Amino acid sequence: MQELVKRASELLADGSVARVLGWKAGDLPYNPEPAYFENEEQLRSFVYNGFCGANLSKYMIEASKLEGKTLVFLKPCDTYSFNQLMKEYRVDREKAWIIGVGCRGKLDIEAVKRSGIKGIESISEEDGELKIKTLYGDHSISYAEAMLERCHSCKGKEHRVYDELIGESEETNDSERFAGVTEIEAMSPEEKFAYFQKELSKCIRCNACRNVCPACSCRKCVFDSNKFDSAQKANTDSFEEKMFHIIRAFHVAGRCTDCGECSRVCPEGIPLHLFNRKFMKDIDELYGEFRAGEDAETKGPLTDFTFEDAEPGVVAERG
Amino acid sequence: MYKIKTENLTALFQKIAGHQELYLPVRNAGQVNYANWSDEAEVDLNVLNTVKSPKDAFFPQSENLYTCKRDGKKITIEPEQLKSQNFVIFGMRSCDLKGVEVLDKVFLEDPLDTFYAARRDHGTIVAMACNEPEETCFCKAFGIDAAEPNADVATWMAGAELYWEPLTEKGEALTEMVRELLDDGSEEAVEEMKTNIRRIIAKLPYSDLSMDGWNGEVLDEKFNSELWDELYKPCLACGTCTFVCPTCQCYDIKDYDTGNGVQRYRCWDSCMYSDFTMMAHGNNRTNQMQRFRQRFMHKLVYFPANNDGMYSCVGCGRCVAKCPSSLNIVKVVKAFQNQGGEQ
Amino acid sequence: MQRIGVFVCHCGSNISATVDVEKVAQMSLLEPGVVHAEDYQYMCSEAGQARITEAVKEKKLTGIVVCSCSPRMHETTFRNAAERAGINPYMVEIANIREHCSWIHKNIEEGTEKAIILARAAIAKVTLNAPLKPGESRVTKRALVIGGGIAGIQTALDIAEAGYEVDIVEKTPSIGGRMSQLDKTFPTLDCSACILTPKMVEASAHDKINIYTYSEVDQVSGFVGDFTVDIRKKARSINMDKCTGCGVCSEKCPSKKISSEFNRGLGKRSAVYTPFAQAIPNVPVIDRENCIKFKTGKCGICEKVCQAGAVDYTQEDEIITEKYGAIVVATGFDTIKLDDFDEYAYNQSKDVITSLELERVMNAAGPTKGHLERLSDGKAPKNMVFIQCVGSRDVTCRGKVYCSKICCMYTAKHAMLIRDKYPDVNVTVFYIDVRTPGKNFDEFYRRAVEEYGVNYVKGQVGKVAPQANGQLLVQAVDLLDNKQILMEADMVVLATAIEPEAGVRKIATMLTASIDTNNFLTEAHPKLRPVESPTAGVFLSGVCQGPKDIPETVAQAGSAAVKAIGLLAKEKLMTNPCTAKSDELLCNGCSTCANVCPYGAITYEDREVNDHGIREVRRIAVVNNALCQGCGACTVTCPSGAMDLQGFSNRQIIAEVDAICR
Amino acid sequence: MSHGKSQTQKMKEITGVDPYKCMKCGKCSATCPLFNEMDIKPHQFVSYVLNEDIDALVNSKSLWKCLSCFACIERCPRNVKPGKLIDGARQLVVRQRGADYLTPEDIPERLDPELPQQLLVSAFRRYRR
Amino acid sequence: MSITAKTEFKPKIVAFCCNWCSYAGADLAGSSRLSYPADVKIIRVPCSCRVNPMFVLRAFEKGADGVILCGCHPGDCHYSTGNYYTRRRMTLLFSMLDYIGVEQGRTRVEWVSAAEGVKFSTTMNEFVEKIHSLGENVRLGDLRCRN
Repeated sequence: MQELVKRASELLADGSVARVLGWKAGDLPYNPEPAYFENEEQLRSFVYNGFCGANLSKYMIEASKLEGKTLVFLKPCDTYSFNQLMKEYRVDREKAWIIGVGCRGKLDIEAVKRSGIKGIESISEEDGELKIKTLYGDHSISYAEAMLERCHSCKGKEHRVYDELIGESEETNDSERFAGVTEIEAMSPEEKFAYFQKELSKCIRCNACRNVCPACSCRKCVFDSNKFDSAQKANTDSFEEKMFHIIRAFHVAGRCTDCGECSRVCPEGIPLHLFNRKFMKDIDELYGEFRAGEDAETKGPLTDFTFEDAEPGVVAERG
Repeated sequence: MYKIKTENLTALFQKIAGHQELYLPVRNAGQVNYANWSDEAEVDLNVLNTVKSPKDAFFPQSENLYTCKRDGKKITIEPEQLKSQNFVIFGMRSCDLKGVEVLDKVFLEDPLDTFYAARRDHGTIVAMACNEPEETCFCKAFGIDAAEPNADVATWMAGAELYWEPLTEKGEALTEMVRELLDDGSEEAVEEMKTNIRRIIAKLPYSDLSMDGWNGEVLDEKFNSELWDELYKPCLACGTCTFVCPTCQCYDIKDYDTGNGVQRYRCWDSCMYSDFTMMAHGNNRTNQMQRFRQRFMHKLVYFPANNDGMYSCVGCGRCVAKCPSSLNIVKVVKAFQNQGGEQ
Repeated sequence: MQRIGVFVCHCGSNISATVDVEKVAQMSLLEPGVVHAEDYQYMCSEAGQARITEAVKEKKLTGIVVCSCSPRMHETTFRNAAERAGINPYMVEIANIREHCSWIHKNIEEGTEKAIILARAAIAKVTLNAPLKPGESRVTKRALVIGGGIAGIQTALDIAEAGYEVDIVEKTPSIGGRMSQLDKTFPTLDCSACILTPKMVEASAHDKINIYTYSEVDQVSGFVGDFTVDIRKKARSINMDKCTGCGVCSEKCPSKKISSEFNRGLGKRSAVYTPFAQAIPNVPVIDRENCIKFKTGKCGICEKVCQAGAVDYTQEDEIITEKYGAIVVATGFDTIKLDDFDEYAYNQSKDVITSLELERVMNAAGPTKGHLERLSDGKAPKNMVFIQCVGSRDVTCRGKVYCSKICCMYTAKHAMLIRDKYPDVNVTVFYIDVRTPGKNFDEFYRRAVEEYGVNYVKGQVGKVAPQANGQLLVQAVDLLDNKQILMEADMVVLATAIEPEAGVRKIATMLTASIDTNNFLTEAHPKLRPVESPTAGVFLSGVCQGPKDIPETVAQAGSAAVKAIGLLAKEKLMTNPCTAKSDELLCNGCSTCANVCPYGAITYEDREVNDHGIREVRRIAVVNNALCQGCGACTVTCPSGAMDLQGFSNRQIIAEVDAICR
Repeated sequence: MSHGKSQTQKMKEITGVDPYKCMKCGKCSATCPLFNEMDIKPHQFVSYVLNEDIDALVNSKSLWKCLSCFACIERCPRNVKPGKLIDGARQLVVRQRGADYLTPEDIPERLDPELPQQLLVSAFRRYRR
Repeated sequence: MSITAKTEFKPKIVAFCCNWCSYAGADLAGSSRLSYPADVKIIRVPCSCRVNPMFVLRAFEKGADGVILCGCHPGDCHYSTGNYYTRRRMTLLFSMLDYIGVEQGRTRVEWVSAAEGVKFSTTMNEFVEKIHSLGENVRLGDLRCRN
């Protein structure tokens, strides 16, 4: 972390960048927030630890409008989002100074709390174990167990776009990316319906999934505008939950980099990545392997076609 | 003071639900929220904060106001029926109770919100003391006592027993209804609980949070502070904080075209949304900083200014736990404090 | 609020037999916005239309719904009627209650109910209609033809004959193209040069035709009727105005060992050269890569010998910018590379040649002066083998999946010519199928077999192996005899697959004309618009669109010319008003819409917008109404809904959906 | 016939050959070094599969004449790859001789320390397909 | 004994037809008097690629029991490439609907040329039959539209 601060200070000092986009220490052991730093003084509160899960790519949309370059710290998987945003002309590469930071999986405080740990006072790490002091006694949980869902299907340790790299990364992939999707696909229609009904009925339409999503970068979302008579502020009917999540997933299909931010931020813990990964799996199977954000050039699968594409009837044929 | 063995709680719920609707914290797909009790419902009284606050019971996220029906060129209007059945809401915490008090200030003042008033009239609140407060709690800063839930009925969970104390007429009535399931309980056990709870609260990381400098008089100073320009930056403009908040009360009124008519309904709005208070001419808050500022100014300055110093934050800590960018009201309060310190 | 009139047609009894038309009118009156409804015997008749115009005036209608036959039948009729009545023609919607209702349903209750719903949907749509006005754009009365082969020459001549200016851009030093390399042409066996040269001369002499040889298209912008094209005239190093074409420079040039492109590498040329004797213009170019003067700074002989003083080493590339109303692509073809087909030993033996090389060998002006001889030792061949489908109909990565179409016929031609001129040479043709559709084509092929004794064997050749004695051992199969054949040949001729000229992809990209996986330009419709590209104002001539022979090429050249003339003859272009439109406040500028636009109608501008008080410069999609054909692909790909289609807007379609599902 | 059908199906599964892709150009036969030794010629293999007469293929001389030089596979312009059919027919024979499949459990008892690893892998591949 | 009259299920079916092929195919079915159930109502769109997944969901929201899209055969699109995009979009959308438990048969894409009046009619007959077998759409509608 000190290395990051040192490099950021250097670049600020020599005028290479006008500001730094990173994470600022929080007031609890696990709540650092995305923040801008403009001088060394401010950088004192800079932090980079296991809880810096936030993907800063999307902030670069606004940062691209500012004067001068912005130094941004991107983890390997965040760089996919940056590439995709570049492809869509939403961020300006010229305005970004990308330092690829090392990542060995990011932590999910919800995962910690799910294990029954509450009243957290401090968290430290020893040999792949998180040692947690709480008001109600000491606990420990393995690092892997406390990782965000997305880190279990890590895209790898390679940064797809950067100016310089600092730190080592580890691949934390320990489960099959499409396992969750496959499991649902194997259900009967009734079970599928019940599963999603149950999950989606929790949705409070806070739009956190949408607003955090680097692919949902529309200036005005269709669900906020009257273009389709589609403005909704609440899921007044259970149909509206489905409508919102299907359309959202469809709009990001072929553009979603599987950064997992939607599932990370959902206050109701809805596994939203299951929607996006369904499209990814279908795209991979029907149109060939595709990973959005691997580069900033390749045509997306929904703006492309081949003469031999499968017919929509394939859905029924697959059973 | 009464008590009931926790193993008999199901019988208690069954009994209540036999007479009235019963809302209580239920675990569904991994998350606990207030929901209607049923035999299958997985009740979870251990969870401190439900994801959504229980304000839904009185001020639902969306509710119909009236329905217009079209028959040819004839239009008829049917107003929505007000709540007319009694119901019980079980398990509210002190902070959420205070939240209802805040809502009362808004909806029960003139002009009276009849939908809200009807629900308040028909609702009996059974509250629970918080025996295991968490690091996100800061109710103490608002003078709330998590050990002393002040509702129609107050309860304390102590080991294998739930202590039960009716505090109001409604509470007495409910107690009467379930009397056969209750045993007499001693005050001492409860007092010990209370001490214990207060001891933990004193140790919480936010226990020394001070609200000094936040009141109705500091409007201009706070409103014009340059700090907002920094504070809002990580905000994603989602509505999580407002939708999990027990005191946020803003709503929007919308029409839904059913094909044969229109349903006019209201639903929660969020000051974080770009179309919040959007009017024909446009919007008087044009950027996220202004919307962000609105939320905190409302809770800590405007509301106390109009309500004898009562804040419209109750320190439940939901926004602390749920903000995707880890922003929250505590960080805002502290930021202003630190700034004050530096000056 | 609209004031809508609903007009229900009986269509004699075609509709009224299964639809209670009166009831449809009555029920329509109950819909919001409808202020008038009536039914009539024949709405499309003079009297019927008059009722519409009257009602418009009397009831001050702003929108019209006609419940009648298919809009494909009478939409225009009713739009014209509306216009006569003084309202915008696009304020008319048709409910198809004949083809889609009365004709397919027998039960009158069912029919009536459905007709009411269809009317309701049309009413819901027209409520949201907005007046639309076709745009106008001007037409530059000048055409550009890219490619100076027979296709380009013919197209240019036809356009010029109609009185319009035409420019031909040809990348080689002379026009003439592939046809100028051919010796004889099938099925008449007349000499290629004899029929091509007059056309070349005619084109160069035509006062409406301007030829840019040794030139390439650099950049294209604009749209149908108004293209702007940059043409790069490469430095020729010879002043075209001064040169007399005497040829002394080529004669004296000391650098003479350069492989001749025109002779497919079988002959040599000098560094300053005209590709062939009849070249037009008859002005040489200096091939700077091989010129001693350019390589070393010494020499300069050509300048010294040129009496006209035309040699100019300082010439530079020149960019000419010109405006055109129409562009015809006639870029032609080349044969594929045979490097991957090592079984035919093309790279190992000089005596294995392609058919195009054989053309040069057979040509009196070619490397062997027209004598059929082996290129390795100059001996006259005794046994010749022709192999068909070399790289054609081949799905592997080596070849092309399509049939090259011309090979069967030219091979028959070659076989016949050889047997005619050298009766003692045995000719064997290995084929998979012989394809001879075309006037006098099969007769021609049969003559080769029956009159000239060409030996046709059904079966592919597996291998051609050069022997120590200079012979070529051909291993093949006779599928009809079910025997493997091993035979010695003196020469082997490969009917090599043809493919579009290499530069065509770049040109297609500049023109936003679509191109298929084989690099052939795509036609707007495979049956009904075969010479138009989907990009308005761009037409296709010759093999760039697909394999074809000379008569077909000339025919297509003519029809491409007619299409271009049809365009140039217009003073102004009326554009379809149902085009896409981007809402600048919603547009993200993400370019997704441009990716799916088949017409290249969407471009992006950095534009200052005022978004409810926020002023900023944003990248915004802009639709060119002259190019947009209104398919709507962009509207669905746009996530924010910024892109909408006029006349079929999101809200209009949703209103129809709602009305039907009500 | 049903026997033929299932055999054909099996053949297609094993080889992945789609006989409908063949355009009957004869390149395979033209290119085959053992053409004259064969009773069923390479270009005919495809027809036998099309006609669901796998037995004839299995009982043919060609089956054991083929050198597996794969020239026909290499040169086939339609990706039909007739040589694979021979390979497939041979496997059918192998499988018919019982011991249809080799299972991982069989390996230890057959294991000879001298056996090259590669042989095991390829045998496994072949008998498990 | 009381008999409750069970109202006959009358499905609501929305058919989006492209102007150039399928709408004309439907016209041909009409002029050839090839009948299909009146439950099918056609909406004309310029190209099948104009059909937004939002329209399909909207139809279900408002009470449709089935939605079918018809366009030119691949390769015959009036706009050359429109239906190729449709094909991908709808394949993914239908797969998603299947994934969340909506019955597969409620959505369909069929390519119908202007000459295929018979195909249009058979397709519609089949589709209506399928919807009958599936019954009313209860999984993907907005209840507010039911009264």
